[in-house]
Amino acid sequence: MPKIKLLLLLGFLVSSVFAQSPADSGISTLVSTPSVFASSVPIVVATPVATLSPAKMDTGDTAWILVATALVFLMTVPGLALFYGGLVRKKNILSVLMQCLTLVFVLSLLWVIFGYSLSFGPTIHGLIGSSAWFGLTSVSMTLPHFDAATGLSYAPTIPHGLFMMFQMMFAIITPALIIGAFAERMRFGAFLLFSVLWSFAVYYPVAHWIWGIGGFLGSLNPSGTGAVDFAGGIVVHITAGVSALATALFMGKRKGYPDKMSPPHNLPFAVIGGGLLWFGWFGFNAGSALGANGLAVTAMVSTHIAGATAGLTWAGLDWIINRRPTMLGAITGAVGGLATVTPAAGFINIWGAIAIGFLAGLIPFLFVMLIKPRLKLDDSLDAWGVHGVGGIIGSIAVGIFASPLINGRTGLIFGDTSLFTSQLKAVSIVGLYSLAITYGLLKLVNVVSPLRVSDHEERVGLDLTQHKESAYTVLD
Amino acid sequence: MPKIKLLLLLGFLVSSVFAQSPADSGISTLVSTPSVFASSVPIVVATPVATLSPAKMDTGDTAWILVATALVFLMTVPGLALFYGGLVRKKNILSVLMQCLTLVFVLSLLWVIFGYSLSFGPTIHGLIGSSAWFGLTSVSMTLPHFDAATGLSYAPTIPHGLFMMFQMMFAIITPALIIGAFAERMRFGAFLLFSVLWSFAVYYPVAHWIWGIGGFLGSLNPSGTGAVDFAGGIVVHITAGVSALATALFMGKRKGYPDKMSPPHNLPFAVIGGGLLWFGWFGFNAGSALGANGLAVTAMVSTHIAGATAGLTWAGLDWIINRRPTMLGAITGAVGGLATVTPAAGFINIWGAIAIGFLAGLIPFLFVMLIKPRLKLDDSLDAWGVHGVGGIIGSIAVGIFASPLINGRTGLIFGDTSLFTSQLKAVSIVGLYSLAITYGLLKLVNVVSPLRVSDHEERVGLDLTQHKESAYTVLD
Amino acid sequence: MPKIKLLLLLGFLVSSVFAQSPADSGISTLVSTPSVFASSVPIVVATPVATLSPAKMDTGDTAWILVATALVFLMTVPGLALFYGGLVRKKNILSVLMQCLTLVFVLSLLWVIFGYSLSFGPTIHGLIGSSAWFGLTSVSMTLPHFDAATGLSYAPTIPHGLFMMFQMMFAIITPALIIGAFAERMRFGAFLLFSVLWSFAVYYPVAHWIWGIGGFLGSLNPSGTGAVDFAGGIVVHITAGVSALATALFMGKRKGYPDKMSPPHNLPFAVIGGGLLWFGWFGFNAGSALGANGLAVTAMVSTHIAGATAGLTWAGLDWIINRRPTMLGAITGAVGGLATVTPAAGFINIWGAIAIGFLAGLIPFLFVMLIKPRLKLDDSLDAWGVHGVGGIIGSIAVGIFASPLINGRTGLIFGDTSLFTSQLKAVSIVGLYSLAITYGLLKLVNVVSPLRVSDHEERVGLDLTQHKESAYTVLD
Amino acid sequence: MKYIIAIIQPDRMDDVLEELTKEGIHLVTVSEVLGRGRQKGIAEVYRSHKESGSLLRKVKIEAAVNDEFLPAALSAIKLGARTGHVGDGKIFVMDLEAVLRIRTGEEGSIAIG
Amino acid sequence: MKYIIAIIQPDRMDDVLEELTKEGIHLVTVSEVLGRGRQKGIAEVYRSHKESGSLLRKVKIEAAVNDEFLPAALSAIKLGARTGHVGDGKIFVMDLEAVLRIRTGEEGSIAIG
Amino acid sequence: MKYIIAIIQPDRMDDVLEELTKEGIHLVTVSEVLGRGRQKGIAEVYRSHKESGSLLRKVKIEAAVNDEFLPAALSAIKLGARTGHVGDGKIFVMDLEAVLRIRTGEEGSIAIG
Ligand SMILES: Nc1ncnc2c1ncn2[C@@H]1O[C@H](COP(=O)(O)OP(=O)(O)O)[C@@H](O)[C@H]1O
Ligand SMILES: Nc1ncnc2c1ncn2[C@@H]1O[C@H](COP(=O)(O)OP(=O)(O)O)[C@@H](O)[C@H]1O
Ligand SMILES: Nc1ncnc2c1ncn2[C@@H]1O[C@H](COP(=O)(O)OP(=O)(O)O)[C@@H](O)[C@H]1O
Repeated sequence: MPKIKLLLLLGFLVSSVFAQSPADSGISTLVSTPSVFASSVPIVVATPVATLSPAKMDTGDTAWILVATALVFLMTVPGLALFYGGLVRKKNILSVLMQCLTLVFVLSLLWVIFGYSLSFGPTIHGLIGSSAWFGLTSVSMTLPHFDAATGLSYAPTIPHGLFMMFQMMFAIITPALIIGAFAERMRFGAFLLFSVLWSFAVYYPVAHWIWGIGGFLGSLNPSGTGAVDFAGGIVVHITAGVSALATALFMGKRKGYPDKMSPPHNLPFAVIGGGLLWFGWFGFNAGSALGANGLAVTAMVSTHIAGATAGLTWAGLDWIINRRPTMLGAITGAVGGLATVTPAAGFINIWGAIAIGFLAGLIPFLFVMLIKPRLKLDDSLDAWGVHGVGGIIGSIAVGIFASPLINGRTGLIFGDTSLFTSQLKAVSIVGLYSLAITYGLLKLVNVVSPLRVSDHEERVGLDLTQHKESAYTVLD
Repeated sequence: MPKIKLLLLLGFLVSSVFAQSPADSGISTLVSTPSVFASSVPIVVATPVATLSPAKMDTGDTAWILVATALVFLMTVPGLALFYGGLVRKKNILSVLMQCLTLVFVLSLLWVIFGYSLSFGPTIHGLIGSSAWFGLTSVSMTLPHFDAATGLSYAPTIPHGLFMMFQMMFAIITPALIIGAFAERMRFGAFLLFSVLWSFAVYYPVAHWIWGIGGFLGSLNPSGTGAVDFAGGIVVHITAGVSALATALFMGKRKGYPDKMSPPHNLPFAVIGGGLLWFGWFGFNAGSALGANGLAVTAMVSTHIAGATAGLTWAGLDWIINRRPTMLGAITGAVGGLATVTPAAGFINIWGAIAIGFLAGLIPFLFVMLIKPRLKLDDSLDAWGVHGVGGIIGSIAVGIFASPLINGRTGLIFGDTSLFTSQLKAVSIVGLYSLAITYGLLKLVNVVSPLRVSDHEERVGLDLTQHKESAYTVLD
Repeated sequence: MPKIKLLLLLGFLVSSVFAQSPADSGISTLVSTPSVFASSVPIVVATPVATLSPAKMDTGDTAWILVATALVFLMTVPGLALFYGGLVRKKNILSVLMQCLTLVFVLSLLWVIFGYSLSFGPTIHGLIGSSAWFGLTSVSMTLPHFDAATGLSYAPTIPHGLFMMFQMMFAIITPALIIGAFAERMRFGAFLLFSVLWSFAVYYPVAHWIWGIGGFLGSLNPSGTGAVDFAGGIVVHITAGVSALATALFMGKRKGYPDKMSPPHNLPFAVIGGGLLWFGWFGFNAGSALGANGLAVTAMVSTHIAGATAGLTWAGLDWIINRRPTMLGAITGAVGGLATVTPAAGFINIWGAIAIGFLAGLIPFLFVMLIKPRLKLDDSLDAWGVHGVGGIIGSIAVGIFASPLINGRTGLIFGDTSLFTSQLKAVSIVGLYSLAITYGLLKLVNVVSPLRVSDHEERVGLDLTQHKESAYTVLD
Repeated sequence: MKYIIAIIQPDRMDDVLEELTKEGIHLVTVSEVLGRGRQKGIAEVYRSHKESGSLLRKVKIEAAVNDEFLPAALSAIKLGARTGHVGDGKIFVMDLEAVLRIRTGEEGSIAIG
Repeated sequence: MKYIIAIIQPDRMDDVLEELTKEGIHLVTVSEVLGRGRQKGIAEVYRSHKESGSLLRKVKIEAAVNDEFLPAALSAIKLGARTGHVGDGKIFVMDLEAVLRIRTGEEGSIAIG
Repeated sequence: MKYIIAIIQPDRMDDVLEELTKEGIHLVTVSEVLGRGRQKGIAEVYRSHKESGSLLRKVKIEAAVNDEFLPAALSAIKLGARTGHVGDGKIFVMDLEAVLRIRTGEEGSIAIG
């Protein structure tokens, strides 16, 4: 995702020599010729300029990323919390809300203390960031990031602290997505321990591999030809989705699944949550352009169109196969489309977005409709079925539909196989890694603190047994 | 709405000659002298500059419109969806949510493929856009729009694709407003067909007439003296409101109306929806300045003050006439005020906003209170009573209260009648056109696919019969 | 809060002489060396530049404050409205929503007509603003504010009207916070009268003392060494919180308190409200930097980290003391942390934020847990316990933890006592003033219009008796 | 005196109440219940998973009547609730020993209406 | 044994429960119902459309008691529920043939309390 | 015929329904009630204020059965609902004078199932 606009440095030098070019439009200038400058392929500048002039800060870009950060926050609480919370039974909604909110608490603190450094700090052999930025040491709240060694910057026109903050929101929502797989049956303490370990063992490394400067799978390393992941198809949706699969398998089914499950207790909540997710996704994807530029616009359009197409596809299939288009189907399809287009949003044109949206409606629908019932897999809220399957489709699809005119990377249909290969490789490695590590972590946690609530607690509900509260009163 | 800041081109040339003026503040400079430069009256530049320099892109303006676009999205889902959904009976809430969400799906796709071109593309005799921009051909995601023939630009400082996207959200919410008129009784399939046809037959042409370059009713044609519509009083609220009237008449009353109707099933949902609508309206109206400038600030202040005044007016009338100020009245009044000020938001000062807000509280109140019961018109959620009546009041009121100091157009009270006349003309033409076409479309659709659900389906509720779902569970 | 970046003026002159420095980055430049330039200590320029060039308007800063204004609006409706509304009984939720919404109506109008001038207008002996800006006279919608007498500006890079609008949202939410203290038992008419009088007697003066140019307690006066209040710890949370205490004492307990109170009727609503509050708080605090700059980033990071820490602290204490972490505790702690860090957000580093967050979780928890039950004080929704106590902690803590590297003011732990003393003084004066005046106003209002509903009305509920509506239907 | 409990389809409630009124039986108590009967509901569909919904939403109407009103009450309920489809519901009749109007303290037949 | 069903105003519930407790009747079952009676509710107003609300919110209290407790139960309910206004509600008493405490399997009078 | 009212723990509902089915008693009516009994609920905690919650969520199951089914019904309910802890609930049995199937107009024993 981090787009590199390094020529900006040269541009700035030139502009100050000729003493006339308004620097603020420099960014736009570069973006306006996207195939060369705004690429996500790092352009390694041979002679990096030693000092990064603060003159390069752009208030417009900063304004947009401040907002985008807030939007991605909103996706977790109350967005995802409500989306998931509306789908469980009355007796478990608070447990879902509490899990989401607690992740905000804990993972925010972990991020500033350890996580950001491990994910984006100076690389250790392309595998993990060093501890150099622990506690935000060297992370300026006012100057942009600049890596003197490579001449690269994660985001050359906004304060480094803002990039850190924007990324924090991704590190929060990713484990929150997994909640959908074990909802209604995990002990709160075990959940917390699992999520913390998972962040260290899965999220921070994978984020580094793909997005960190020097990460061995991404494009910000000397090869410059690795996998791309615009806003988190691999880092967010595959890690979370595959881990959801592992968790659902490990945890086993809820009592009564699949025949005696109650329907969603409050579908309007799920729709509010879905709507807020969509709203926040503009920040997630268009914000991943890290500036208010043409790439952000491209990502916004792709995101919206893919979400709409996928929602329409699911609703249409429902209509044909189940005789009626359902509300839950429509919102599930839409969320799936938004998830699926995430890795591709900044690399495709609208036809690519429509194609990806269609696949994102079709394949998860078929999975949830045909395959899941056979597996008797209780992925309670389809975290794997939607985010995992969607993340895989999208991360591969960017290798098919990437248009060289958008962001300098070329997909299969435009005649290049190298990106496609990189994507396949990254998807497989991250997928298998997430599966294995998550399974191991679950085994480990289960020993320390049993994962599953007792049969009695499951019957009574997690709200009362884990939190001593009820969501709603009966009379008053 | 689209303000033209064409002198910017000259300004830029001048500034580069003198090699000193920071270009980014160019916009602000112009806006700071609003009566001349930031007018919505197009200033046709005699010798248009052949190439539009990308240097004119402004990241601050782009940042604001990225956000404004997301805000207007939020207005439909979950804003309007909840506002309407909370007011219907429990058995129909999902049908309302589903209608809103499906419009997002379908109209987004229609817009990028056909609608944007028909609405804003090169004009055909001032009546409709050509097919030149079908599938977003020639719509750059990175460069601003620039019409070489007229020297005009829809939005000279943001990418063309972003202007397209911002306008898409208007094309979605407009038909969604009509849902209020036929809620609780229209078949889903017929609804969908009607909404699609309506977009082609009403929304795209009317948007072109008023806002398209060359549109025969607006100000972006050689006459330069046509009607103004800052953010959609005519294009959005009158088209939707008048069509709502036609639909309510055509559909007939709900079973049990008016004596045996149940009250709103979840007023807090309506308040959440209303609050999100207000929040989104800042994007709708202040975003229609198409930049982060003084005009946006003017529009934001006018919008907020008119909403507050109208809400207070309705609540006060309720208090006097019904002995108590009601929550539903307050939020209805506020939404009415926001709708009413929409066409005027960028042309009036705060006294104008207060005056319009007062009218927007008073007249719909009287209509809903006195006239509607006599008509025995079942405009279920007052789409006509609030948006139609409000849209007409506001679109005429801009011809009365427009202050020449704000945006270069002069209303009656400042001594000019020409704007007032233009507004009356546009309101009448669009109103009658919407009424006639909508009525015709309803007749047509009714033949192909009956509009109204069966008596049994209406009793059982649309959620179960149209979507096979219930919004809430009873026990679990 | 209003940061002064006055050297910008000089910077601009210099830059135009040398004809090379891009002015837009001027802000960033200044902010990037925070201890000197971006300080909230006013730097009184000896020879103020007579005319403020509109060239200083910055679209990025304007974009951010447009959004921040909308975000702070959202905090009241539906944010706070839902947060409070979910915690009361079913029969009173509409009364809470209505109180919040009505404050938006009434206080918005009061603000543009009187309040802004009284709060921020030309000072009268440091005590109150004059009537010079009544009806927004002299408040430009396009040019930044500039005070020729002192050479100061409230916000040099955004239109004056936008600063006014941003501040309006603070003037709305402050009295809305007090609702938590008297929920479920105040007559609507008396509530309205009280809130209006309170705005004139408490909010407008205190805002002037602390934030107004020349205000006797703040830093924008010739002494330049007064108290700081980044985003409203004193002006918002202490005034509201202390007044909440006075109100709860004056109103007496609800019938049945504390033994027979029903639990919160809809905790998910409280969580949605809390989530929206958090989201909006990014606008509240980071927006108080009045630009899209490094200070905004600092404030955003501090705000988020303090909220997370406080939430975690409360949840952890709950876990230890009540055996289970509760949802209501977690969200209460988080809101308390956000409130507490408000005055400090732009002066501290992340360790300061963690420290303040911890205190903000601990002390209100102990208060609500240990002290409140003994007082038998019925502060219904803990407006005093959370906002009052939090506001006091935070406003004093900024005098302890302010890091001179962030914003030029130095706290106790960095070795300076003067700021600490200023804070203590301001906290005491404003606290006592709010307590006394509020108590007096309550006595006064009670004579004119009894504050408390009748016993029968309290039993039946405020929704039916004050507004003739029910929030939910039972069947349909 | 008799205590009548009728379980009917929610969408017939208005008709039943109307028919009862026609027979002079105005006072009733209504509540929401779930019924498991012979009826299969409209199969609800959640993410392609069909719920045949063994517990369906029903309305329970309770009315205490004097003996002479019983036949009229039964036929009114039948008239209002009957569609001829499975799920129309049942009427249960029990003996009512005593009635007391709280407001006046009246007891017996006179207190019932 | 008797089975008592009382329909009362929601805002009197706490008082009724308290009065019952005083009489040693602690075990009850409570639910939310809608009542159509003589009472006209507070006319609710929705967008100026007044709903005279023929179905009003009520609380239903059910208590099974041994015969000797019946008078005490009735007067406790009356005491707690009575305001003297229309809408105060009714008490219905039916004969209860058998009671069974699930936990212990006890039956009859001993199982009731 | 008998009218059975059982008040049980919500989390036992599925089991009770299953046991009843096994005994051939398929038709029942279910609703949500609040119970005040001997049981103290899981003390809910709201901002550190413990609510010992005197009114606990319960499920009410009503089933009309022919006399010969009564013992089976009672033991099925007992089997499904019993955990041995306070709060398991009660079963009340009343005499049922008449039943009427609305759809067909059938009355008496034949209409009950
Ligand atoms: N014996 C019974 N005991 C309790 N409730 C019953 C009984 N029989 C029917 N009901 C209630 O009546 C409803 C309608 O019954 P059902 O068998 O579906 O329809 P029909 O009476 O037309 O055959 C059921 O859902 C249930 O709530
Ligand atoms: N005969 C009856 N059958 C069933 N419910 C009744 C009957 N009479 C009264 N009720 C219930 O009691 C409630 C109070 O009755 P109402 O006539 O309003 O008051 P009052 O008893 O003071 O005249 C009604 O709303 C209804 O729910
Ligand atoms: N005499 C009674 N009248 C009405 N309801 C009762 C009676 N006794 C018990 N109940 C209901 O049964 C529920 C369970 O009773 P409780 O005393 O808690 O358990 P147990 O039967 O195991 O002692 C109560 O909450 C209440 O709803």
